[in-house]
Amino acid sequence: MPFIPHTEDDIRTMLEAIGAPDIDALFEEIPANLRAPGLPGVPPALNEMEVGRLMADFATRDGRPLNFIGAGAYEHHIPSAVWSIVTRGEFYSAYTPYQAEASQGTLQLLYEYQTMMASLTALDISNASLYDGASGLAEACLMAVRANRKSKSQRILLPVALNPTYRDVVQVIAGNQNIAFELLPYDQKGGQTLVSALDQYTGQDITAVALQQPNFFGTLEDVDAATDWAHANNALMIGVVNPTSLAVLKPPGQWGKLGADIAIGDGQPLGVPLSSGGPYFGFMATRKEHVRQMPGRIIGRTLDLDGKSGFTLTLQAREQHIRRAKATSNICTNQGLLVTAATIYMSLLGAKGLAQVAATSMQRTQQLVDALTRVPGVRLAFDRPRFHEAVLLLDRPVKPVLESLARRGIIGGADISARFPSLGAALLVCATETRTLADIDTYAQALTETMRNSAAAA
Amino acid sequence: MPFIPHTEDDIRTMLEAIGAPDIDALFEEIPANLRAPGLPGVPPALNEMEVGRLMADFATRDGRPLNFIGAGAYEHHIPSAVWSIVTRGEFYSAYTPYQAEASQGTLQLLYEYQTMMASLTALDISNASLYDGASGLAEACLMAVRANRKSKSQRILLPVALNPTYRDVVQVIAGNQNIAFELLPYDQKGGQTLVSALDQYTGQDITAVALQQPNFFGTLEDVDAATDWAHANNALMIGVVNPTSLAVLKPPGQWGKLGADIAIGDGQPLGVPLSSGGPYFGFMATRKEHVRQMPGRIIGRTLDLDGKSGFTLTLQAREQHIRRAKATSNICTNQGLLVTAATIYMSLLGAKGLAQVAATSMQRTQQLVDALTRVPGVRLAFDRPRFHEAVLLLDRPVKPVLESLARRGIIGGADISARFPSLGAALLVCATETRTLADIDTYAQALTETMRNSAAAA
Amino acid sequence: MHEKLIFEHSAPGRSADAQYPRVPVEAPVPAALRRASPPLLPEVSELQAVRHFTRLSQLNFSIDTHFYPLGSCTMKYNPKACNQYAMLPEFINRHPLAPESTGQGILQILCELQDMLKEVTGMRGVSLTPMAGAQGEFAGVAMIRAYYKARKDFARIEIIVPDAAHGTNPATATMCGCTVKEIPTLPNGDIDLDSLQAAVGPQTAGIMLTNPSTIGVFERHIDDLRRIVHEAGGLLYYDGANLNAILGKVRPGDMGFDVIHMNLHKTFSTPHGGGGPGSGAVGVSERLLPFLPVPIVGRESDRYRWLDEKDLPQTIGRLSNFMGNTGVLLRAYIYMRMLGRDGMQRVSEFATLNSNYLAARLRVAGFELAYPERRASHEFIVTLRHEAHEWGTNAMDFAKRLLDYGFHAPTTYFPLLVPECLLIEPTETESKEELDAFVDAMIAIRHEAETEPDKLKGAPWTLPVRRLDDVRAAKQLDLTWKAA
Amino acid sequence: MHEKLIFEHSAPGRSADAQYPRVPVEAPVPAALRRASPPLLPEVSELQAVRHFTRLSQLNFSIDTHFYPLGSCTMKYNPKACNQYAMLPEFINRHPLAPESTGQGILQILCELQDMLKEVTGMRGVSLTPMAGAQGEFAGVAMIRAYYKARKDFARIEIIVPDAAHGTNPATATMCGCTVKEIPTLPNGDIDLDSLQAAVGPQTAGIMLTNPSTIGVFERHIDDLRRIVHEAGGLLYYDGANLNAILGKVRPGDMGFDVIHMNLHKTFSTPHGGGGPGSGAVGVSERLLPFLPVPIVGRESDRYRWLDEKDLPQTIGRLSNFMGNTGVLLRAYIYMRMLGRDGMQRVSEFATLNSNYLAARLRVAGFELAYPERRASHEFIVTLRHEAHEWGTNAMDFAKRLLDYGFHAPTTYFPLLVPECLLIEPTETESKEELDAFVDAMIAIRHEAETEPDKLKGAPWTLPVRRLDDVRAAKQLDLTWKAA
Ligand SMILES: Cc1ncc(COP(=O)(O)O)c(C=O)c1O
Ligand SMILES: Cc1ncc(COP(=O)(O)O)c(C=O)c1O
Repeated sequence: MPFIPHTEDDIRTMLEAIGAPDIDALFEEIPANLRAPGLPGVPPALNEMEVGRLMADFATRDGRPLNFIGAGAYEHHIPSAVWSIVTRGEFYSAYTPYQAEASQGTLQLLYEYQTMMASLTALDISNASLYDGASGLAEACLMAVRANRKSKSQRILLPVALNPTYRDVVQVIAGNQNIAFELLPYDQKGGQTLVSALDQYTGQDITAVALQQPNFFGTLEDVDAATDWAHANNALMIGVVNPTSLAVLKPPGQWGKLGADIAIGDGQPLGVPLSSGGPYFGFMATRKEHVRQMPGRIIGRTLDLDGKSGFTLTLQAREQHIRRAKATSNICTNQGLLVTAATIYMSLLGAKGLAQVAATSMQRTQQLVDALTRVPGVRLAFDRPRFHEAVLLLDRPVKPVLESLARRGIIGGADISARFPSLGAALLVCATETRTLADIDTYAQALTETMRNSAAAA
Repeated sequence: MPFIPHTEDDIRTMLEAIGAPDIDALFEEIPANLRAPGLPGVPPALNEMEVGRLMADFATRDGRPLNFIGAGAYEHHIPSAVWSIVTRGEFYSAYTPYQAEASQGTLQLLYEYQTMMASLTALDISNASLYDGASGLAEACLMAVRANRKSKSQRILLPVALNPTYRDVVQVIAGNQNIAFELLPYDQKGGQTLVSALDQYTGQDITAVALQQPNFFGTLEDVDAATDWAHANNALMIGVVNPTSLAVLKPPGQWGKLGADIAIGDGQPLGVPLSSGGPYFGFMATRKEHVRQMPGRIIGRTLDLDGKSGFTLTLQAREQHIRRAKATSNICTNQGLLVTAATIYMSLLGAKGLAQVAATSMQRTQQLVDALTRVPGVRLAFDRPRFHEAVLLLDRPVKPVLESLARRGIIGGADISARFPSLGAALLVCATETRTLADIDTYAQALTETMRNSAAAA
Repeated sequence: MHEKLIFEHSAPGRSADAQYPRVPVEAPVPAALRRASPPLLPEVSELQAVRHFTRLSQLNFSIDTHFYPLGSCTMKYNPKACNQYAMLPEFINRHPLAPESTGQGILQILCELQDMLKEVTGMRGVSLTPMAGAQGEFAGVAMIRAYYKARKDFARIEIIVPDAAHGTNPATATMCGCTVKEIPTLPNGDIDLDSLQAAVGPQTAGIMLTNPSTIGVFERHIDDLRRIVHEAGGLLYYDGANLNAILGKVRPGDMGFDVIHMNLHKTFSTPHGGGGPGSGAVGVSERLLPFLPVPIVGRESDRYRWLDEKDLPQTIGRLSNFMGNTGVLLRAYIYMRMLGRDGMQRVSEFATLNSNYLAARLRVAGFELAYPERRASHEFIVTLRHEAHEWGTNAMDFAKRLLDYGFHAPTTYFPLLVPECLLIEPTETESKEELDAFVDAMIAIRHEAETEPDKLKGAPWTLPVRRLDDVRAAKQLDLTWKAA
Repeated sequence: MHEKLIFEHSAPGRSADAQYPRVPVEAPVPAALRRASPPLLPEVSELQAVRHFTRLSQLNFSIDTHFYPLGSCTMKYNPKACNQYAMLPEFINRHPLAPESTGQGILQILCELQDMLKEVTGMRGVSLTPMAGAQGEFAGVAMIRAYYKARKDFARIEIIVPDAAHGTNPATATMCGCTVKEIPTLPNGDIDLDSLQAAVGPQTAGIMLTNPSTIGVFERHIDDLRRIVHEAGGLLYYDGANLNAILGKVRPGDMGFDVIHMNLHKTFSTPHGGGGPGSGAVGVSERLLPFLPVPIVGRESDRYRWLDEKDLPQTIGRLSNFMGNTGVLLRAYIYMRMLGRDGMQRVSEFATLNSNYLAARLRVAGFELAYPERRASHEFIVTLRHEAHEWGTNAMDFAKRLLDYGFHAPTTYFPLLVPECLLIEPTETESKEELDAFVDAMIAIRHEAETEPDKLKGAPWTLPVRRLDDVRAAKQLDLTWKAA
């Protein structure tokens, strides 16, 4: 029996010890009328060899196209060491470290992670992860409502230039708690959020302002001005950040005069593969004074009976296990294994390596933009400094172009025209350090041909 | 500096401690006229990302064709658990277990391996591995010369139906020590070695006889008669065996009345991937009385200072470290990691699983033979019972047929016509449990078309 | 064994140089937006990192190294094949927004997974996007709320939970803007239906139930319970964290539940990873179908595509930036295909056999079961109140001492209604020998409790650290390392 | 930590059923050839196997967990990338006999590896087939023999080896049908050239030399030595196990060696796997080119193919069933590409720096270096004869006590000519901190030796077992487990 070790003898002896005639008797408390007749709709078992072949066939069907999408998930080089350690049984098959003494490996690693994230964001403390960046922003909004005692309004300002799915998710998760989200427009020329749009709120009760740096278009925001506005208006500042970018960009803790209050983001760029969409992880950092409002697990260093230092889950009184209906969040299982990957990744890259990844990605994206905007029918949407993404505007609908590129083995970018109709045929592209100049050339050539052919056809 | 942890500070402090002005001074004992001007012929460094891309490109170029070759290396299903454990750093990056107390993991595993191999071959003891099956047979021949005190001739009989490369390797390795190898012919109809050919040697001083079961053609040999002949003539019997087959075939230790004296073979089928030719491992088992003549490492169980049992390298006095010019062999580094794989593999499959693998492979090969011999121009060479390989005879040269199949993504078998000219256009094919009926069908159809087209072309 | 912090291995200027682009590039960031000083990340060599994290890993207990009978957590063997095949390069390098035409393989897998989960739960529709059990709960309660909003029944904002419920249940209700009403469990382990009857009303949105409950028994009066809630106009939520107990034996859909979340990282054996990731797929009955969170995979003849807000205009919406924890879903899919229909039934059979056997043996050995007259489900509760009372050795002491014996401790002090409790879930993948060894350890520890209670109170003795001071951890917060 | 034998976890009828074809098939074997009773393989579940072998692994010291300064073994970091990319499905699923047209990728890799090894060694031709250092030696000596046979100089069957030589050198010579003549090392570490001069003659086939030798110093009179051997008509064999010491600094070919084997599993960092696999690629000068073992990769314009007996009719032939340990070669290739030309030079520089630093510090700490007036190469020798004489604590005691301190022991009692020796090879991948910690441990142990010698003699104390009785192991042979 796959994965079940019982021999006939075992079964007999065990039933005897229980005093049950057969295994079926163990289910006798289930009302007879409810007993299921098995699971005929589930296919019969395959052995590992068969399932391996099946999965390989599925995978082969999908192939390995050359990717130029970012849009919230970034293809970076992941050192082999990362996943070879992450998948060690001791990390992979352990539970949440409830028994601290038997989980010092995971706990120490998480403490190291918290230290790294706090430093990367330039804030005091970090939790041990949330589900992802989008739901993390929702948690940040809920946290801001709890933490900003000066505000009663539950009004939070979000930029239009925020990842639109983040906005969707925030609405779904925080929306049930009567939080009102209002939108800050962006500059049509530069792509940056209009800080001047905050003026209309000056003097009003605003709970928090969020800004994404770089924003969804890849454009760099004027985070200092926004942060100062927020603090001047008793609002908390939430920074939504790409962790790679923090190696070169001013960290949230240093935005404006006082620094942002909460930093959140998706940790995927730190050693987590694209994985068809997940699992990734959300990170969150904040100031010391908000620690009791922060959702998610937190690891603390303490002493053991012999006075030796060790690590343990702490501040559990905020969490659902203990606090139940009054918990800071319902989150329980988080994304521990991905944090394990990120911690190893950051240890391998260090500040220097991460800065090189960031800078090289910026350079590559610039090269990509240069190459693609030379293609007739393609121009750049925004002229402000950006990180490693850019919006291109096509002279025709994006989708057929992307389909045509896909047939050539190229994933040409994210079609964002539906989400930003005012932009027209907008394509969000990204090139990280993993894309070579040859890759960029391949894309540019394919795009040239695609545009030529579809123009010819039109 | 890749893989080097030294900071500038470190270097300075270290040179001071040494009392050397710079690193170059450490090489001052090398005569100046011999100093190399660096390594201009080696390409500049790539980072891991670049080398990963390069390797992926090489790999993609080679693809993943459907394989029907055996000929000494067999494509079996390998449970995922095997290599996920084998590549754990503690196994992967340890040295030969010279410090027993710090190597109990490897040592206990090897002791378990020895137990499994002894049982699989039905002999008393096993060593901890040799390089591969071919060189293992050479070692077995040298060992037979040492072990057979009754024989002075250094004459060893090898079958023509032995894997021809094994014969080559034996000649190369044992040939320098004046051992004479004589050949036993095979039956042209059945493919089995003619035991009757031994008659001419009756009464002569023969050191050893080797027989491969199944033989290179896949045919099953009459091992009992050969073994009894050997013992009746004071020769040692060496069994060259496929370990998978031992789940269903009579093991060497039970051949004839007394059993073979030495069993050797290639352990690759036990959880080791084809790997483009290696690393595999050779296994060797023998009777207790020959233990001091056996080459290679041997692990023994013993007691520690507290009387607790533990494992250690033993009988090292036979080995080159101590015995030097008089050692049983020069082998030092062996194939430990592959043995690790095999031990986990055998533990997962157990006797029942291994028998299922063997029996299913036999069945699949029979189905393959049935399907391919229905193709016009293809017939079966030998009519005797076989294990999981068969020789097919084509009505035209084999090589172009294989090339044509390769273009269709099929590796159609091993062309053995050059090594066995008397057979004509001979193709050795194999289907293990990993080949499905659909695979066999794919092959049969491709072969039909290939034969039709090349016939048409002729 | 002690391992320094990674920062203590650090030295300025050291790094794993093979891991990033070599050619120095200056990031063209405007001065005002530039980072002034580098973050405090470790500066270590590749070997130092590998050695550090490998050594850290060895400080953990895990399924791959220890029996781990953590109740409510279903710590069973995670087949290595699930990881290997989920990590195929095509899957892990695929961008989630790549055109559907380039992802038919993975879409088919996810679609088949949806179908299998429907079959397993008896529900009509499934969405795979929730990223853990608690997010599945959120989706479930949000759907209940959306359902009532669509019916303009705005009064229904109360969620009933039994006192034995997992903490995520009430916490989720709150997050969804509901209020929580707790109802008690009877001494026999069933829910107090009178209290339930008294609790329901026009304000009732629904009840959240685990069945078998977290006290390890099957709610026998589920039919009555369902009737009470449905007649009051409420919906039934099934917390499917414990599906391991009933796979193929009884289906939440057949019991009349309207919505369920499933912890794929428990029943379907994706690993827990020292704290996640999980997956909390949700299933719904007919009436909640329109509200399922998106995206969902749809099949149109032989093509697969994502269904989104356009296809499900009433959807509660999105819970993650893409489509949930795909990698976890792949692992669950592989596991389910390897089990097949018979294997899935065996899961609940042998999980239940192991649980009842362990309970029977511990009872004979003198331990008190919390619900001795009931069949255990896949887990059961031992109460150590006598041991605590007589010898001063409480559940935590037993738990810590078990670590010394080489066993991970069962869940302690949950559910809260049973004093000094150990919630023990052996799972189906453990052998009788392992269970027997656990019983032997429990007996030995009980003997120690009587004769040398300090052995328990000082435990653990043999782990990397002795018992840790949780109070100090919370009082003298030390959450990040600072250079000395 | 103790782990039972896998057989002790076994129970009749148990198995990891997902791992083999389910449909029972009867093997159609004639009765006379059929196996009568099944072999004694374990019957365990997949979890039991995984847990057992995972736990076993944790009982090992390894590079990934410990500093491992085992002299002559070059235990440096094995980059994880080498394993990951060598295990790409296309490489590991490729059958070695598949047509060359389907293997141009891997053939190109091997061809480039041959070229890089030629550059590194300064030799004219390279064959990758030998499967370990000792088999490389075999190939080398066999080529020497073939060379003389081809010249009909049948008298040359004597191989000279210094007394410091690795045991495989004389053992190999014997296997090749040669006789062995040993020559002494001078107190200053150089070879006694007078003895060499006296030893050579018309019977001399060659000399086998490691340079730097296994005593960790560079043979300064290598020019004279070469002249003596060549003038006597013999050839020079370079044992390239210690290439880590000289990479990019001096090339065996330039020193005048005729043949070399390289331990790719040392210098080029393929892992040692707890005992292998290795790779003992051989390089030769012009005159031995025709004798290289086959197969070798040849390039013809842009196609690669295997060269075999037909291409090299004078080849010594084949040493393995296919083409050697390809997987090891892939790892070496990846490693070399990641180092590049500069990285390779740094290997020898920092290996030598670490070695000299460690030697200097130990000397200051009061340890006696065997060759104090010499520069250390990548390794060096400490002799503990004083410690043994004064306190009765010998090299083995120090070695075992080091294990308690968390360090793998250096090589002990090799080379045999230095009494109570520790041959210490730190390698370039270890940090100064690690070396300093090792020195601290050595100092502490030395103090123990003086004050509490039993701490050493009873060591190790903290490992899974205390010191093992090797004599008993050899006398009361227990080589396989038998059911009780
Ligand atoms: C009964 C029960 N419900 C809900 C949950 C929450 O699931 P998750 O931790 O995946 O959010 C758990 C697990 O912790 C549980 O045991
Ligand atoms: C100096 C020297 N020569 C030869 C060898 C033999 O190499 P291998 O163990 O790979 O056969 C070794 C390693 O053990 C060695 O250190």
